[in-house]
Amino acid sequence: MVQILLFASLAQQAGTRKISLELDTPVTIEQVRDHLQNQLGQLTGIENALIAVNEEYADLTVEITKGDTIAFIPPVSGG
Amino acid sequence: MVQILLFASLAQQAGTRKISLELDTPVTIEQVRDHLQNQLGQLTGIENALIAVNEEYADLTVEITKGDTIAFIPPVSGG
Amino acid sequence: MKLFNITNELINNQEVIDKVIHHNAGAVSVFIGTVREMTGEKQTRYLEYEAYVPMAEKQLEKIGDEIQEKWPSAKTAITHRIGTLQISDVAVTIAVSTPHRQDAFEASRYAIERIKEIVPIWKKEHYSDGEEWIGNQKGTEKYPEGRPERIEK
Amino acid sequence: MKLFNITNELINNQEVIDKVIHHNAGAVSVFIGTVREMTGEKQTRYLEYEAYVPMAEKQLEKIGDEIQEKWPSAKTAITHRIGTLQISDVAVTIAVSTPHRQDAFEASRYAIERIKEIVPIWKKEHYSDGEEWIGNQKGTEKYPEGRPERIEK
Repeated sequence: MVQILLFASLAQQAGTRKISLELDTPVTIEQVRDHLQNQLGQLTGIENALIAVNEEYADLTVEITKGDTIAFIPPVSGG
Repeated sequence: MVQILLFASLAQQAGTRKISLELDTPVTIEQVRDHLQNQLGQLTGIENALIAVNEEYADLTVEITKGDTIAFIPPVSGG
Repeated sequence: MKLFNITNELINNQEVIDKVIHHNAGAVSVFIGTVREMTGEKQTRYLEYEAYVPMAEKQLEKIGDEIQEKWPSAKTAITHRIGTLQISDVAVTIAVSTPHRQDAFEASRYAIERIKEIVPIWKKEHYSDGEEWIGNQKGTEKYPEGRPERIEK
Repeated sequence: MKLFNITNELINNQEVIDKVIHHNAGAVSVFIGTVREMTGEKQTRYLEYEAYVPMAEKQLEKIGDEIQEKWPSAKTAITHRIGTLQISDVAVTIAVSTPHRQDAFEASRYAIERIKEIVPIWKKEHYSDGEEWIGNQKGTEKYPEGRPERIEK
């Protein structure tokens, strides 16, 4: 099981901030992203979102494993 | 009558912060300064002090008149 | 005392300042971001901020570490508020103390620039005529290399 | 509410900040000067500040005018304390608000530099091994043209 977190415009489009996903085999974040869009429909801007795995920025090619938390981080606008 | 104000190291050397001076005729600040040193002894650093007349910076050559307040302003160090 | 935090409460500026004052500080540069009413012709009614809180606090700490490396005698504290903010409310308070003033200004400015680059916090403007997530949410600009400049892994 | 003042009392930073916050401010840069213990090898026990109070307040106002001219939408407040100050006490608090952050930083920095040039305030350091008026009181350096740079008559 992995946790997927969405924020800001992505959460708004998806209508949810948190999705749990059963994983059979290790997958890349890119695969998770494709899966998400199949499930939720097109999420505008997700292509541009940064990725964090377990609260650290990570590359799309990183393989995720059970227990990981993957966050899709749209362009930030704090301050 | 004019008022002369001294600050910081100048006041400390002079042992006073305020001196009143009777004026017969208009004098320049330079003349006031010479007079002060005759009266109080050498005031180290007074050559380098800025001058303010009535709370505005002024040149040494300005003539002062009755009622003026002349301040000798050693290099400032606020902040 | 947490030097780097995200809060739902009103920010107390003096509390943030107190975290960085110490006997060898001679200068404190404080940056306070407040909610501005007008941006060009657009009128803001209120703002909403959201954050990925645990990661945002880690990223704020990372900014503190970066400052420590660049200005070794600096001490930094940052509090960012989330939730609904009204005009003139304080969204973020950054305090940096250093022995001498130049470093304090530079480090404080560095901190706010970095917040806008690497800290997962988002702002939604509620204008008088609509609402908008700020920060290129539409993907019309791409980050170089797919990530904000200067993010280090 | 006096925007520019010299005081014998403790400075309340938030009070100074409140003077410049308004609905079209988006950024406030605050500079706080505190009493530092060590300067090189010298240990400060406490400081004394004195001022030519009415003129100092006028000069602070003048700095506010200069800022207004350079950054027209800036709002500035400055409080400088005099008397005896202990380590970590606040000597001066400057707050400048502007719509955007860059101007706030620049104007705040401008203000502290100008205070050190044109405002008649003097600091006497009481070190662990003696005392000293700060600021070239011995006349070993001359001001260019006999006055601090950039003083305008």
